[in-house]
Amino acid sequence: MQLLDIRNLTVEMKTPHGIVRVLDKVNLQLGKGEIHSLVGESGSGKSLLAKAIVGFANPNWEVTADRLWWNGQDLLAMNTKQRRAVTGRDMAMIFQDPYSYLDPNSTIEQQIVEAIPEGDVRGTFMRRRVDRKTRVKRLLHRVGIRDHESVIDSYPFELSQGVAQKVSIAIAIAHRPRLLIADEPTTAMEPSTKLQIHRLLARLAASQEMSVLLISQDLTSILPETKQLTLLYCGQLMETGPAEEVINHPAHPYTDSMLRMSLQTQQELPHKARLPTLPGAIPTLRHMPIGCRLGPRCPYAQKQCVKAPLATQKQQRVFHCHFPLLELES
Amino acid sequence: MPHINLYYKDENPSPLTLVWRRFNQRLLSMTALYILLAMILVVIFSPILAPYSTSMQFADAVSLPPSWTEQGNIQFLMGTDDLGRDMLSRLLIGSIYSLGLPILMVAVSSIIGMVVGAVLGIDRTIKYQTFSRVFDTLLSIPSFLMALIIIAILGTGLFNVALAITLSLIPQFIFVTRNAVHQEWHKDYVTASRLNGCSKPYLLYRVILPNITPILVMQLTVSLSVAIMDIAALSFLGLGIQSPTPEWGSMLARSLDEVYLSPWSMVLPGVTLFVTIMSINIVGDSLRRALSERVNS
Amino acid sequence: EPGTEEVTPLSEGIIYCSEGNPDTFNPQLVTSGTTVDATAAQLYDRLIDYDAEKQAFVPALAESWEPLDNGTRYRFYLREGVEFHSTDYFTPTREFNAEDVRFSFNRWLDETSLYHNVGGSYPFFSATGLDKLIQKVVKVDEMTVDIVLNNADSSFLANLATDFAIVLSAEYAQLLSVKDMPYLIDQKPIGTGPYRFESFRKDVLIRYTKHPDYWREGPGIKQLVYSITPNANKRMLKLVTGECDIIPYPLISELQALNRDDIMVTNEVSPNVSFWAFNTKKPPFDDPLVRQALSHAINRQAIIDTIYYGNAELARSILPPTSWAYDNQGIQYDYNPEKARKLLEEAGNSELSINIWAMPVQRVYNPNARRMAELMQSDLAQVGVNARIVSYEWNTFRRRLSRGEHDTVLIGWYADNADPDNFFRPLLSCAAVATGGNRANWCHPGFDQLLYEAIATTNANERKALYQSAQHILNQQLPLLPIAHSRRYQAQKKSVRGVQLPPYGGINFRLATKVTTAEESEQ
Amino acid sequence: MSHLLEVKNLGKTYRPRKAWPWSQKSVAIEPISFHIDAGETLAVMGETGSGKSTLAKIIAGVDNPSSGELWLNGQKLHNQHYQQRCNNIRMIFQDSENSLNTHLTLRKQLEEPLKFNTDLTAQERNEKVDIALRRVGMLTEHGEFYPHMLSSGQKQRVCIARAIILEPQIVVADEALVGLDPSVRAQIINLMLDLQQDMGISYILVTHSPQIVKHIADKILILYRGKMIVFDKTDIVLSDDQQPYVHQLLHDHLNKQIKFKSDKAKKIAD
Amino acid sequence: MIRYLSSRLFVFIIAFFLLTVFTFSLNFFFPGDPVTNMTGVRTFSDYYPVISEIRGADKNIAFQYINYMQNLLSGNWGASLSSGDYVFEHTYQHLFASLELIVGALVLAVLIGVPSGIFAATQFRGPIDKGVISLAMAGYSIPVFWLAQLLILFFAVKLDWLPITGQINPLYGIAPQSGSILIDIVISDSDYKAAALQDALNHLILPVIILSIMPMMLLLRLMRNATQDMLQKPYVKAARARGLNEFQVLIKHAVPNATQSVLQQVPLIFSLLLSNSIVIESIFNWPGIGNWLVRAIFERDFPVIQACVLIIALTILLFNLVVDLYRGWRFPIVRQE
Ligand SMILES: Nc1ncnc2c1ncn2[C@@H]1O[C@H](COP(=O)(O)OP(=O)(O)OP(=O)(O)O)[C@@H](O)[C@H]1O
Ligand SMILES: Nc1ncnc2c1ncn2[C@@H]1O[C@H](COP(=O)(O)OP(=O)(O)OP(=O)(O)O)[C@@H](O)[C@H]1O
Ligand SMILES: [Mg+2]
Ligand SMILES: [Mg+2]
Repeated sequence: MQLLDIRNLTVEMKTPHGIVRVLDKVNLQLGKGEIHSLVGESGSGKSLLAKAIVGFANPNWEVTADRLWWNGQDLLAMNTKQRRAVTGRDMAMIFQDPYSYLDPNSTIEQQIVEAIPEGDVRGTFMRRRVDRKTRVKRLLHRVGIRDHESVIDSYPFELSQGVAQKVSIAIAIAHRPRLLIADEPTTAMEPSTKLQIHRLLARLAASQEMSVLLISQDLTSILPETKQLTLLYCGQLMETGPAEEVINHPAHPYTDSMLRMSLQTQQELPHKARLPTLPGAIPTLRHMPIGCRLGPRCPYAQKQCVKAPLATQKQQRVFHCHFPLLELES
Repeated sequence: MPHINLYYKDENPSPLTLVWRRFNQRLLSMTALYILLAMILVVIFSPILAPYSTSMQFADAVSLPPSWTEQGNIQFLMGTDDLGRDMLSRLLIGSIYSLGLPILMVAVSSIIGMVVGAVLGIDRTIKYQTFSRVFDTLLSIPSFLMALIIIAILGTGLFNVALAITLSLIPQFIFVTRNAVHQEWHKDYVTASRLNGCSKPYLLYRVILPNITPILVMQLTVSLSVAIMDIAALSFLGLGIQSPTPEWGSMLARSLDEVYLSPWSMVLPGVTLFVTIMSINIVGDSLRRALSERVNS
Repeated sequence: EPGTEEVTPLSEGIIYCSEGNPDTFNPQLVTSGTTVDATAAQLYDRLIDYDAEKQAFVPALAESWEPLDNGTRYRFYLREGVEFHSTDYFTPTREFNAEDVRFSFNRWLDETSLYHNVGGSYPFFSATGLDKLIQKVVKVDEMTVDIVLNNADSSFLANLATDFAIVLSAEYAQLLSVKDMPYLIDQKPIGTGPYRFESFRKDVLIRYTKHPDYWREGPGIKQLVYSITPNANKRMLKLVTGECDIIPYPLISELQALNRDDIMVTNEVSPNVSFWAFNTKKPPFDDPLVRQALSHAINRQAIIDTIYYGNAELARSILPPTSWAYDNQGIQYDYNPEKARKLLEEAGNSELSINIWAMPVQRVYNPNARRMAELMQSDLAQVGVNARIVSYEWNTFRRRLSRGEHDTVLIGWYADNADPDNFFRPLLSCAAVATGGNRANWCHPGFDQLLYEAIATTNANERKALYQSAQHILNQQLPLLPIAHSRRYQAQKKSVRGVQLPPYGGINFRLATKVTTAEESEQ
Repeated sequence: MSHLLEVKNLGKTYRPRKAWPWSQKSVAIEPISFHIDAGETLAVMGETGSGKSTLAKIIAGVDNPSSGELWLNGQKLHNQHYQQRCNNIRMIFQDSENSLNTHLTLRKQLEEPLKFNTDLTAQERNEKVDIALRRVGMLTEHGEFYPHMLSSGQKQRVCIARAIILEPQIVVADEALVGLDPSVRAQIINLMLDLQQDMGISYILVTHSPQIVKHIADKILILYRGKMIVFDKTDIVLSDDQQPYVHQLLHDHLNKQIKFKSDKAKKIAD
Repeated sequence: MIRYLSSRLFVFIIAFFLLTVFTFSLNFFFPGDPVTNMTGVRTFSDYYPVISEIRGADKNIAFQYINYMQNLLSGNWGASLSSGDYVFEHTYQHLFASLELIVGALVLAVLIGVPSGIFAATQFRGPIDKGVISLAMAGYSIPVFWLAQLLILFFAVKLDWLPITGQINPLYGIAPQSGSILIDIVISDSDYKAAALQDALNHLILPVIILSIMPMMLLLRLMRNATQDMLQKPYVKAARARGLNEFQVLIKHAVPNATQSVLQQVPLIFSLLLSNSIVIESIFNWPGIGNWLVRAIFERDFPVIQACVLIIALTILLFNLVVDLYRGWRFPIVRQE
């Protein structure tokens, strides 16, 4: 059974210009201990999807779904309190800018301690303090911070970005969540720091049996260990499936062009050659095209594209396109 | 060629317009703004609006309550004071001293302060934070105290008070302008304009000024309410504008001797002062709010 | 339960909310009513007192006295067993005797005496000419003193009974000069009066405690506090809230509006006058025409109505109608703007700009000088005179006034004794120009001459005639415009008893007592 | 033959921001020398704080060097002499959001360099602005827009338009490609390459991305704590495997991550 | 922290130096003779030539300034022109009297303003929030002197609950020693300490409340805005997502961070308090520094004016220093700047 099972999740948002459908019938399945990459350009609704999963409520949003199950429980059927209990226990989230997610005026120790569930700590008052401290150190070790002594009493602003991100991961995994959502955790980082964080996430997923939903903008910054890959464009699901297959045999024109655009995959491109790109810009919320939202920019677009394509499933892969690049074996 | 969407063709408001729209959305701030504008109109037209001269004494109508009470007389809408002078006329003319004068003082001090502040802001010789901190610290000495010192030097009287308060307001403007300019100066867009070869006046006036206008306008409202409060407080203490000039603070001070006989002579100037200051504060606060909302969105 | 009320400092003391700080604690040095009120009757005694009821001089420190040598020598037999104050800064070793009298008089009389230059001038004595009148003070024996005059003077005893002619302690002065701190004599006073000095905080309070060994019937309270409250409105509110037991110069109309039954407003006829003095040293006020013109411009009746709320009488002379020398043929400058304008044109001053100095404090004779000035300002505006109102803190005000910085001033005079001379010489004699009492800076030899003739005579009718001619000169010269004679008002809690308001002296707390509410309800 | 730009012994020291007048200066760049020729792209690389931005700023004239000289076409460049510099060296900032004045329309901002560096009439200036806008793939109507109405890609285009409007010889871009969406980034890279081809512009490109460097740079300059440790042709640097630092900076990234098969669906290419 | 501390002390010392330069130059700006203005010795006094010699009136300005500083630091602040008392000896009593009011008002303002601000922030844009904020706006805009009169009329005169002026009923005979009436009562040997204390507290209520209203309202608004800001911060949201309840989030994260930003404004509040206290002390005849200053201005008592200015400014500077140091100690990020 899938740990997280989302079917046709739709998020509509009230804006001054009317109701906008920001997420349009998105599906997502996530298994235990697997790394799932969610890729899409800015504004495609990746963060929104993550928020919908952890239930960051906003009165302006309306979340509907055929199914929003966590571990077999229907999240949408719960009230706020129950939902918080579930997400607080089972899920954790880390973000792009670690600094803004760390309280600037508490020490790292305080913040990690706060995240350690009370139930974990045992013993008398003094013992509990000692116990907490050792737990904090263990957590820091686990996220790869070796000289915990200097970090433990620091304030966030005293840390480098990489360490800060590691600390925020430590906070996130303090209560041993079963799902870690990482929302673009490495975008603003230097390549070397980026690598470290990626390795850390991969290791955690493997050793802790923790599922990771890794959100990124760019196909190039997904983890090599990624099992599943989902592409979003403007709130619509483009393609989803096992990472290796999707990358090597993209079915959707969008996936294809994303791959071509990234220099990573264009090893054979001549020096200073023009990159293949999608024309035009990402539409804004107010001006979403009807039907397939990629339509106006898609090189294969035809009349049919004004209707939203239905999902096509092929083995483990699903894609939404009228004119897929993959020959379908019926 | 990339395809361009001219989505926004229908409207392209400038950022200041956006702030104004946000401001405009709130009933309270608009009410305050209208009150303030009305007050300013009163200041300008008070000599025309005032039914009587402020020193005209009606011996047969001494301490007459406002017209809406039983003993009132419609001839004196807001009653008369203990010397038989028309309250309404005094309040109206008083606005020249209590609102008009502060506006003038703020105008003068803001011009001086902004010019000096702008020059200091782009001056690269004062680089050390220590010094800016020292000035920062010294500026926490209240303007009211500064005004008092200046009055101690110059003596009381209308002109001296105006001068004192004007002088005491200048440092704040210098400080705020300097900081704002200084902050903007290091932003990329200013650097870009600098690289474009823009002259310093152009940089200040066309590039930086629009970006710090809201801050300056806010400082203007703050200073205005401070100036009004200070001038009234000084008059109240007897160190400012002296009666019989119908400044609201001095009217208030002199009304104390007849609180029981003619309570309105204390209530009316107080309420007027209160409403004026409050509307200025609300305008300033709403502006701040509109601004921060714009920044957030 | 009546009669069981707890005894606290509150029930054993009286708070008098005075209107200002005393300049000094020695009334010899001043003419200011505030200082006199705060000191003279409380700290000191005089040789003789004036009893207004009996209209006679009564014994005080002098048990009896007699004129000798045709009234050029007075012999005083002093009272035995009078104790000076014993305080934490001075403990007397002897009782009051002739030495103290001699010292006290020589202080202002004898320019060679050690203390003469301590503390400045003696305006009352120089203005009344007492320093010229007295030749010397002779100690006859321990308990007898002779005062030798240069000539007989009808006002001598009256002046002696004023609040200024107090008796200081010679022993204390001796002690201080040994310590080389003579100035303390006026700051930490020692006297024989019903109260002794305890402490003074400028702008806050003066604290007196009862003199336990007072020679005659003393107060029924332990403490007397002058709480300094310059603001009339606040004084009134404090009376209402019980923070003051008694206040001078109340806002009568306001109090009446409050209508409280624990508060009592008393009023008494009082020999005073408020006037508008022109600085005749400054042009254009050296021109009598201008002075007359300005006088015609003022609607004095309106002033009486709005400033005094009708509780005063329009002044026709600087003498109040109660004075025996009063003559109702006094100054008749009615309100007449037309005439004022004409006179001004005549004087060539149709566009005049003047300042009016208005006292910042309330006095008996003028409850609100600033407001009066405002009224006059609009009157003056009608005749084309532009007037500016000037005011300073009271002490500064008087200091600058003495320097003659003013154009015109609204001030007044409160008589120190029943003699009509007390209105003329301190205010308008040439001698008073020097001492600063002559606010008009007006010196008219003919007028002065008349005044001196008047004191030299003892015949009341002759004197009256002389004063009438003097008044006549005033009418023409008009160095000042008398405005009003006010009644003297005082408001107090009903629980306070025995506070005397002598017509010619400030306030006297000698017999003051406070009854508790319980006692009050019994009565 | 003189190079287009020659940097000679350029060094920069800073007074730390919050400092006493007497405290020690810190060295941001130790004296370095290098040169570029016309039409070349120089990539400047290095870890955080190694002085890349400082170098870019000095070349663009934002800051003055503490020591050393800049020679352009055999002419010495003077500090604070903006005219001389603007016509030849222009800069694109990393943060397109903040490098545009929010209170001016795009047209006014694009006009600025023309106003202060040329004698064109208003009419001519307008035309030039239109041309520049079109050149970066925008419409002339965009001139009346305020920056907040544009997407981040469009803003970056405007910045480029502003940089090229004076037809400079060198454009300095400080991390100008960071934070852009992949599709937008590809578009901008294409645009820059087009402009280089059309106008013969040289780029000095500060970037972290080895892929981009590999793709578009002719020369690479690597800074390490203010010291220049490598300055050479791209292919030489890439083939050199000796320096561990270079390795860490370039090779690791170029070689890691998912190994993709390169025979993807070729429909688009066809 | 050492670095931060020393930099703040350095700033303070420079500010103090500039302040003394300012007060020194006041001597020359004030009308009259500079030496008289410094010492209170009048030009016609016998002592004047001596003092003017000592003060170096004919020497250059630097000498005079150094001399002035020596006198200033040794507590020789001259004598009052109106009473002749030595100014320095009276300064601390006035100062403490003022501080009693100001500290009282500050405490009251913090005790009420901060919690209500936080509360309003949790009710963001709700009716309670709007009500509180409008009230705060109104309270902030009321001219203090008017408010004082209204409250006096209502509470003291109409209801007869509270006395109007002064520190205590003078009949209690408490001798001023420290200047702060409460302390004076405690250290006095009065037989009626309890009653006196109660009376003194009664006297304190009205001025303290009036003085506190403006800063309270300002603090309320600042706190509400800051807390509101903090509640929008990502880390607060993250804390919520971690399962902390609203109260914990508020106490552990929102409030401390809001405090940090509000503390930045506290010197402003303090200077507002001081300038209002000048008015309030005059109205309530409170024998504090502000009242002293106003009277000295009326009396043109320049040595006293100078002392008051110096003391008020110095109090503000010291307060700033303390707040700064506290901020630096409690919130290390401040040290970073
Ligand atoms: N609170 C909000 N109010 C209105 N619109 C919102 C809000 N949050 C997100 N949106 C809009 O919803 C869309 C999806 O936002 P989301 O943050 O999920 O994008 P994203 O894929 O995470 O993009 P990025 O890569 O920039 O983080 C965007 O167009 C955004 O403008
Ligand atoms: N204005 C300045 N004042 C003082 N020091 C500065 C200033 N600007 C930069 N520095 C210092 O100079 C050094 C080089 O900074 P620079 O910004 O050039 O690095 P960078 O390589 O661009 O780093 P990044 O990759 O983070 O942008 C750094 O140590 C920095 O602290
Ligand atoms: Mg996002
Ligand atoms: Mg950089």
